[in-house]
Amino acid sequence: MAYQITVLYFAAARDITQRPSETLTVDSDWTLARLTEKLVDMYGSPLEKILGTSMYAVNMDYVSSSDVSTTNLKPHDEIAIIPPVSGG
Amino acid sequence: MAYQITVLYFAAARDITQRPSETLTVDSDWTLARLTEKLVDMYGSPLEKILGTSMYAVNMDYVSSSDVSTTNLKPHDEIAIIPPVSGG
Amino acid sequence: MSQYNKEYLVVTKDELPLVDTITKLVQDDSAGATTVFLGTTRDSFQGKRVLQLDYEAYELMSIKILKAIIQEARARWKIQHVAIYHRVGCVPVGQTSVIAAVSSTHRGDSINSTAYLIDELKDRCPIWKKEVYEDGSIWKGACEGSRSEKTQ
Amino acid sequence: MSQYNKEYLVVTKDELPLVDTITKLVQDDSAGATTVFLGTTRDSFQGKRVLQLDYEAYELMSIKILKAIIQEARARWKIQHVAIYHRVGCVPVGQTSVIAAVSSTHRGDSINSTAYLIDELKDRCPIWKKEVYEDGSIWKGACEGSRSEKTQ
Repeated sequence: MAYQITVLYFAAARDITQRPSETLTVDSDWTLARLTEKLVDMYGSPLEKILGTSMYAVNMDYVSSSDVSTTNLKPHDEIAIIPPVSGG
Repeated sequence: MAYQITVLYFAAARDITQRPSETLTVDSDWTLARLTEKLVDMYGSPLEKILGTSMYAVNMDYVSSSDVSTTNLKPHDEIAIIPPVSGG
Repeated sequence: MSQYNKEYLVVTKDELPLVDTITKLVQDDSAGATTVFLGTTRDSFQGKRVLQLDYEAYELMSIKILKAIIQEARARWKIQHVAIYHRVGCVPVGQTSVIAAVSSTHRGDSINSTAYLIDELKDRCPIWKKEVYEDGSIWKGACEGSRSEKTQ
Repeated sequence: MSQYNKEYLVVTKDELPLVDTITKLVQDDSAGATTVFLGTTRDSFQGKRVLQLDYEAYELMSIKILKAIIQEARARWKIQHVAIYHRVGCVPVGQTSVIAAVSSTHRGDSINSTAYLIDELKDRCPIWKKEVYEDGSIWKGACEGSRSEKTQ
């Protein structure tokens, strides 16, 4: 089964994707790790480099890097790529 | 030799002396400890009680209690009685 | 002690309110202590002249995390009202990007919790600043991994 | 970094300036962090209803001690400008008796030094507050040694 998720891009990630967000169609067995492969296919090594220092947030909760390969995507998930933060 | 000093009263001490300051004539061999005796003569046990929890400041420097009996009064000294402070 | 604790959490593109306005939001007749922290855009970083900062935020997640951070602070200190304002977009040199204010009965609680809030905000809120120099710009971040020269 | 550090030390019978005014005194384009602490008159103390505080100061000695405290803070933290305002006379509930503000390049310095300044001010400055209740008043102090009932 395939369904849609939304991916959000911020800061350096957005500079590469040139868009703030997009909708992707994924298969029901996809994990965040599989999503990473897809995003690298789409945007190449510049985004791969960013992803290497970023975290994912799923529906506004951080996902620890050890859970990336076991976190399955669910319909309508909002997946954000969070480069190293620098607010304040 | 006798000369004059000024004594300043604040807060609870001033409530007892009913004045903010006064000039006293003292002898050249007086120490702060001798001044304490004089002040207790003048204002009695209410001031003695205050002095028991106060510090002296001589020309705007605190005098530690261990130095009270060895600190001599000099002409025109400004001696302040400093009850426990509570600013802020 | 008031019967309820107020929290004001704002992420805005506008210039931030006056410090007096934010101070009044958190003050309370039962609170003797108020601490306010302001972060402003500095004119230099490691010797380079900064023209402005451009802030970007994942706003809803930032608010969610700020609420969690405040809950953590309430568990550690006895605090009353809290206000945190963060500006996004362009913040010129000398202008304020963040204000955090906390009231409490005793001073240590408001000072220590303000330090905690700003530390955790900087560590955990999905907010990014881009430093704009005369000769380019750079997204700041823990790793400084993402440099983009000459974005204008 | 500015070439000089400014210090504003004021003991006044007047209502204190706006927080924005004091914040601007210490802010500097080279300072990214400003911390402001405000002490305000609480409406109660240990369950008793407070009407107002009456402050008295040995003003010149207070200024002298504040200068010394600021020197100590400068030896411990890298701070820029400092403002400390203390009001004397009657301070009604909800009004501010003391404001301390410090700017610095990095946030820890301004937060920690502000805490130090206010702690040391309270410990060492010859300033006294009398709490005025409905049924009397009391000079506060470390020992609470001097109680005077019904001063009005």
